[in-house]
Amino acid sequence: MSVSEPTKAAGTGGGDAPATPRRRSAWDDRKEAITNSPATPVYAALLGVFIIAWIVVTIDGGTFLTVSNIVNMLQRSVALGIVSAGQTVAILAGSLDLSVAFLISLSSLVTAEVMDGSDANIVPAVLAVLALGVVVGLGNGLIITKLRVNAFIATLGTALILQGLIQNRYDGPAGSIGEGFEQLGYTRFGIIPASVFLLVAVVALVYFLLRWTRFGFRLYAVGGDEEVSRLSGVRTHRVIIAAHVVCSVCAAITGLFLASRLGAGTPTVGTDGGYDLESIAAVVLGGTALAGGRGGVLGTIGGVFILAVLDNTFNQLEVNAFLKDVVRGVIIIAAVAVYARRSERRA
Amino acid sequence: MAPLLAMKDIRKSFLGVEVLHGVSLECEAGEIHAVMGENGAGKSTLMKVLAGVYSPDGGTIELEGEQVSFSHPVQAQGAGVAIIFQEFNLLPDRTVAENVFVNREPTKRGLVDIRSMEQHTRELLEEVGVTHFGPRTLVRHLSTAQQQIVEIVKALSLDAKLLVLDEPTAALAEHEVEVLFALLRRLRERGLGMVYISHRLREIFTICDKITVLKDGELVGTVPTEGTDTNTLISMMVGRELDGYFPPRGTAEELGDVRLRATGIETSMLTGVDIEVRAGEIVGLAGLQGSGRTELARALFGADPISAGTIEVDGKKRGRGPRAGIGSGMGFITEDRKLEGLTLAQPIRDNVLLAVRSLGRSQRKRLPNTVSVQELARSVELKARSLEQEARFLSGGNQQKVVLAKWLATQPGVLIFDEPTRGVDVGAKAGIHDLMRGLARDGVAILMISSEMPELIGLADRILVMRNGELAGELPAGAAETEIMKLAAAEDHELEAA
Amino acid sequence: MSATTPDAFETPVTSRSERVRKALVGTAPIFIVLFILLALIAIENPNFLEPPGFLAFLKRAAPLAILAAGQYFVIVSGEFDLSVGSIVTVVVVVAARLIDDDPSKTWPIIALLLAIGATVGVTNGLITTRLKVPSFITTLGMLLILSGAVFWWTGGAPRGALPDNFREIGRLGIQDFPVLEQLPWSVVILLVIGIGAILLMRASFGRRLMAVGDNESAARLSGVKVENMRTIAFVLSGLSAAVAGILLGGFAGVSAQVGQGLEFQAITAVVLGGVVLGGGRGTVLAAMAGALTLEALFTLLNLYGVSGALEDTVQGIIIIAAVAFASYRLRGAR
Amino acid sequence: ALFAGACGSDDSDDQSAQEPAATATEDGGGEPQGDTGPVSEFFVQEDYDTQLAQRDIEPEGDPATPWLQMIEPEMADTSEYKAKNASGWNLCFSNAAVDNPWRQVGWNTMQHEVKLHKEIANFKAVDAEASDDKQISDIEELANGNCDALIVSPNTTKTLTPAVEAACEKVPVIVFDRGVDTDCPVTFVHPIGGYAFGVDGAEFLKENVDSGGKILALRILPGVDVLETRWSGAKVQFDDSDLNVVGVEFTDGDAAKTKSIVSDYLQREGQIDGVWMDAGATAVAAMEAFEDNGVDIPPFVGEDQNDFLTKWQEDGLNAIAPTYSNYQWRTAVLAAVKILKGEEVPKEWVLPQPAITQDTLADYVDPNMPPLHYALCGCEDMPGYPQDWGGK
Ligand SMILES: Nc1ncnc2c1ncn2[C@@H]1O[C@H](COP(=O)(O)OP(=O)(O)OP(=O)(O)O)[C@@H](O)[C@H]1O
Ligand SMILES: Nc1ncnc2c1ncn2[C@@H]1O[C@H](COP(=O)(O)OP(=O)(O)OP(=O)(O)O)[C@@H](O)[C@H]1O
Ligand SMILES: [Mg+2]
Ligand SMILES: [Mg+2]
Repeated sequence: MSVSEPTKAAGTGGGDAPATPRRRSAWDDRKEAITNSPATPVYAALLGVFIIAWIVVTIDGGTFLTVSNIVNMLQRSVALGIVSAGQTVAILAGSLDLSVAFLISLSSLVTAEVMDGSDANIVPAVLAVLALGVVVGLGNGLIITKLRVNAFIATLGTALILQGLIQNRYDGPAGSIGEGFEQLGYTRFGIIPASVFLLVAVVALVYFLLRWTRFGFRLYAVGGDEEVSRLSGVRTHRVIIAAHVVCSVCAAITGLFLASRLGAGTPTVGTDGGYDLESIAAVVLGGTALAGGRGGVLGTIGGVFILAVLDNTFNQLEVNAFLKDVVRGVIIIAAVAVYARRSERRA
Repeated sequence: MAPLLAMKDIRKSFLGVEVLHGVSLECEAGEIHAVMGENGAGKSTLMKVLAGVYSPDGGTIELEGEQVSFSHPVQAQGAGVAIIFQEFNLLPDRTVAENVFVNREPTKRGLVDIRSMEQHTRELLEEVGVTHFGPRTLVRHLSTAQQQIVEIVKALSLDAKLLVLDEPTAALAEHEVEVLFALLRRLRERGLGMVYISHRLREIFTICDKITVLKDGELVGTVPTEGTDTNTLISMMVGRELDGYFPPRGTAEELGDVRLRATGIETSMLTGVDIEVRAGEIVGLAGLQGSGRTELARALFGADPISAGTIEVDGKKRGRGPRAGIGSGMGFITEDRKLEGLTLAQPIRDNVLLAVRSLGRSQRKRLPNTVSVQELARSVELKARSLEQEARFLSGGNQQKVVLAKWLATQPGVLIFDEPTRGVDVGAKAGIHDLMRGLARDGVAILMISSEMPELIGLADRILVMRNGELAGELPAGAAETEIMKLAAAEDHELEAA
Repeated sequence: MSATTPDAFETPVTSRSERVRKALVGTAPIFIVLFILLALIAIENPNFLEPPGFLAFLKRAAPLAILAAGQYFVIVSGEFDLSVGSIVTVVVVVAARLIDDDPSKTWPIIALLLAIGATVGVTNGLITTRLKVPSFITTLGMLLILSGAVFWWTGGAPRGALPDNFREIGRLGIQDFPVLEQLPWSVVILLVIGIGAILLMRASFGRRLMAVGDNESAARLSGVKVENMRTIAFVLSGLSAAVAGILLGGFAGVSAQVGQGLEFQAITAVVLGGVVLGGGRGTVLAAMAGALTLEALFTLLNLYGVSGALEDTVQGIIIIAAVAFASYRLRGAR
Repeated sequence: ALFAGACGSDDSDDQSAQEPAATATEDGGGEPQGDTGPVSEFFVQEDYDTQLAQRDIEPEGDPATPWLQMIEPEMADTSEYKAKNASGWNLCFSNAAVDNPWRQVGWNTMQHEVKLHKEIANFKAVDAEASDDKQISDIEELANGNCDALIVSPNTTKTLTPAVEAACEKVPVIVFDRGVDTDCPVTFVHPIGGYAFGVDGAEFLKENVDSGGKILALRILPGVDVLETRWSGAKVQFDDSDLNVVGVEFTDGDAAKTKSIVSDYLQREGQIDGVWMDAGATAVAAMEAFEDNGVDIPPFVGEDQNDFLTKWQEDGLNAIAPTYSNYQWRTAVLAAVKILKGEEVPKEWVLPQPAITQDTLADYVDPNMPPLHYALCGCEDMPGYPQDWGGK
């Protein structure tokens, strides 16, 4: 039989199935998976941006396609990459997290203070920071699910609370980290900075969570349609809470990393980096739907790299920092507009 | 031994309206048990009670002698009861496999075992003979029919003891139905019990062993398929004086000139539909779920674009979009008032005034300044504390009246009703029917989509029947339900034969 | 009442009073909170009760209240506007550079500033409604573009200066006004805009805007031009941001930080007023009351000498509590 | 930090700064006392003493070119950094940010200074947008690039130290404005410093405000060393004075907020007899608060920002403008040039830091320059002045 023939009542759909009936192979599946992946256009875009940047910079007499330059771009992507990976999870659940920036600052401070200059304390410091992440994540998740507070307001509120706690306790860089831990921020294995491996590890972990665990599958389900998921027996609240825990933990890890880079904790490292809105921008730039349920961490990293390439190019061309923001704004809007049109076409 | 399923005088009411007045149903293992009845008879509700979507207000449910009560569909699944809802229940952005196994993802060493998930899904798909989409196809890329199959596969994957199918063939073409039946027979061999809800008589006779008929939430009776014929069945379903009173029909001289004329309407779901409605007449539009009535209505009103054809109101070709429709004097009472009819958080007043307020200055010219919101409310016999009450606090019937008042405020010349009395209790129904006839008397041309046979037969001056997005034929006022059913459910080859 | 206006359908006083009653009930909670806060301030600082003291408060709160009114239109139609803060900055910086202390330029430039606000609004609206970009992203992008563009233009920090006749608007007022001694212009403007907004929301436009936020498809099927309504909402937001900018520039002069974070404060204020994100619920009066409440909260914490840091914490908790309360009431109503 | 300001009026006081406000209000002001809480963690007695001493030392060099003057220089040999070729240099600059008028004027001056040196073939400047992490990456990138010398204006002393140390290995580094916790840079260019700045203002108030007078101290934000030293310096003075510091508040450098805070204090305290500020950016806004409350402007501590000086002159106020010599932006470039020429430079290049007083006001105020111009730009003799600085 051919179920694919669009029946009149059925109207749309079936359109993309081959006209002549034939068995589908695993290859069809793979092909399908690729065309369906929202990450595909992102990397197309990344490639485009990369090539343009290359040409422009070279014309300008700069060096773009050198190992050290590429490595520098990777280095710059680490912090934003890790937060955004977490933010992706929150957004996939149909939520979002505006509190990451302050959590990052707080984490950097906690790291530096607990570590207090000696590598002996690395383990307690890391544990403390991860615990902090879990707590904040639980807080956000519970406020959103149990108190039914819109995620935007909930996390905005948490952000304020965190900011208060930070500024109440710290009036400048505090604590210091051990020599050994500083290596995370500065040493390189060969040419690759250690921190890049951290980024890879986190992304891999999140990717694994989304792709291979039940949590991941349910996350997409809940983000896609909370009611249908509920009817299918998904414990939607748990999923949303878990999503926020993951998001906050990623932010905490970013704090760890930045502490190692700054050699201390600072109350402003998170907000100076604008990681709250930047990470959301990176996620949507990475093709993840702000409404949730569609997208993935690979796309997000693509988005982060796009921003990194832009940054690097602008640095090379010594483009004014403010003009840079203009271009970023335009690119973000344009990208999302394109994705919107694209998903309209396919729906 | 105890039957697989035994439901004993189940009661259920919504917002005070009781829709199941003690219904009982038994189904043996290895049997396909049909449940029939007009729209609103209570079939779906009964099944939702069984599946744990609604909890019954009274009565008991037994599975293999064990008394059970489900507060969540998942519990029902656990107990081996799988249900395919009338409304689709899938995640459009997930793959087929993910939809089939949502919340039951198979795991190996704690990790989701996608291979086996997809493998299992592929096997199931092949079992039901699907070759054109695979486990990784996104559901959003599937046609309604294909989504239907996914639903069934999902239920199969639960290897349930009892499978409930609520109008599974509504959106399926004949050959697809055959595939489905082959599948159901195979399942019956396996000893599965199945409850099968459908409006299509012929299907019932082809595949079902027993038939239970519901009417207005009451059990009419259960009969074996052998020795029962179409007419007995229909009389069981319809066999009562049609809802008692309907307002007297319009007379020939009350008929005015054509106010709505559509020719050769084409959309993704409609093919070459011609239709004419005259001032003073109520034209009924019959058809099965998914036959395209709503699509036609939306196309006529301008809610959906048409790829071909022309629509004239009072002889003037109308522009595109709802605004133009309203401007030219059309109104559209939608099928789903909560989603498309009302702004639930707003007061009655604002709901009633919404359409008028959106009219352009020029368009408002034709409105006499006499009507006040109260008068409108009174004319539709709206029962509400005050006009400032939010629409969401009104009962279904009164909400429908608010929607009606909204359109009356625009003094329409053509009104399209899609399921005007769905979810409206019997009392309110009569009121709405009177109102519609009254409007017709005042020279309004009315097109009424309804799945409720009594309504169509009792109210319409003539009945158009739709099938698969085409007009299947026209019947005079008061045509017998059987004729309508035949036209609506007739399969293509039967037509060729005829 | 003529046939051509929907008021032809409006009904006599009886239910008008009912409507008023409902409006009061709807906005009651925020006003109670506001009143309590004002009382506490008065206790700390008695001369707050005298006209000058209170007017000074209103004067300080005016810009935020005006922003809240603008933000309300957007939120009630079901969208977000994160760009208002940067509009304020743009307005102040542009004014300083273009007028550059030349009083004769003030009024033409003010016209230009309002035009800028409106243009940004239109752009936000069109991108959101026509290109189907979520307004969160549209206005976030716009925020980057505006703040980037304006400082790119001035090279990092504001240049130029604002002449006194520009400053007056946000700084001074109608001198020796009976009883009040001085009635600040910003308070006058606040009142005008406030009343205007309330009337607008009670008029056909407002009701249709509500409908759009409440049930888009129902509104569309009733002939409402959903896209246009939303775009207009963004324009109103942009305009109010421009006005707020003019007032702030007048109040304190040129400053790069002037608009920083105002978008979040405005949204917070609106939400505090019990307006539901997602649209269709809440009154503009309550939204503006929310702004006053926020401002009163800051003042009070200042008076108490509460560490500014903890001030944020308090604010955060209050916001969450307020919204939790609102959504609880919503559920309770069901 | 899009979001930083998102959070209401964040007077980001730390406890230490807050207590006085509380205590002072309790004992209703009145009797002389100046307890302003525990000593700041940033206070270093010996630096304090040196700076106070340096205020009175006559700087070496021609007073006509103060940006070339130096106080107590201990010259260091730089021949090791002498560039191979006499010209075609690549000079690199990692800038913390250009996010306030002071930096904007300085950055402007710096670019003009570079133009004056034909040897500098190209000048590559990267803006860290006030983000430590970005500046660290910038410095790495520049140090690994082909820079002959690297000028760094650190965003934060403590956190930039590791990056600068790393850079020192590769190129001669010149640090100015905020410092770093290492002496690896070839030279560190800076005016006398924060303590001196703070003390100049505090001493002025001690002389001009009657004993027991209420002083309001306005700071921009905590945690930036150059600002912390200013306050902790002033604090020492206030603590052993009979002035009554009724409040220490943070303004975030936001004019509107400054104005609100001052009005609040005027309402709360009835009167304020003197205002100390750690930066003049919002001085005018603070003064307006007095005007708008119909109160005379008391003795005031501002900075060499033109709008402040102009108002001071026009309204004939009693004020002082400590400075944080903006011409250090020139000096940084000049230092780099010397180093690449192998000429010796002071290990620590301490620039003079005059405080503008009533007597010297006339020499500095210039109505033709924009309000946010800094009088100590040291740019008057440069080509393109005054237009390039927005002057008429
Ligand atoms: N291929 C399809 N894609 C999306 N929606 C569909 C499709 N086919 C049908 N529908 C929707 O399913 C519902 C049933 O289809 P349709 O409305 O055509 O049936 P109908 O003739 O109106 O019968 P009823 O009014 O009982 O639903 C409608 O809401 C229609 O919009
Ligand atoms: N959630 C609900 N709220 C209010 N009334 C409802 C609800 N669900 C069903 N009803 C009403 O209960 C009655 C039975 O509805 P039900 O869906 O069971 O009919 P049905 O026999 O399935 O009709 P159909 O053949 O159209 O599916 C109808 O009057 C319907 O309007
Ligand atoms: Mg049903
Ligand atoms: Mg329909």
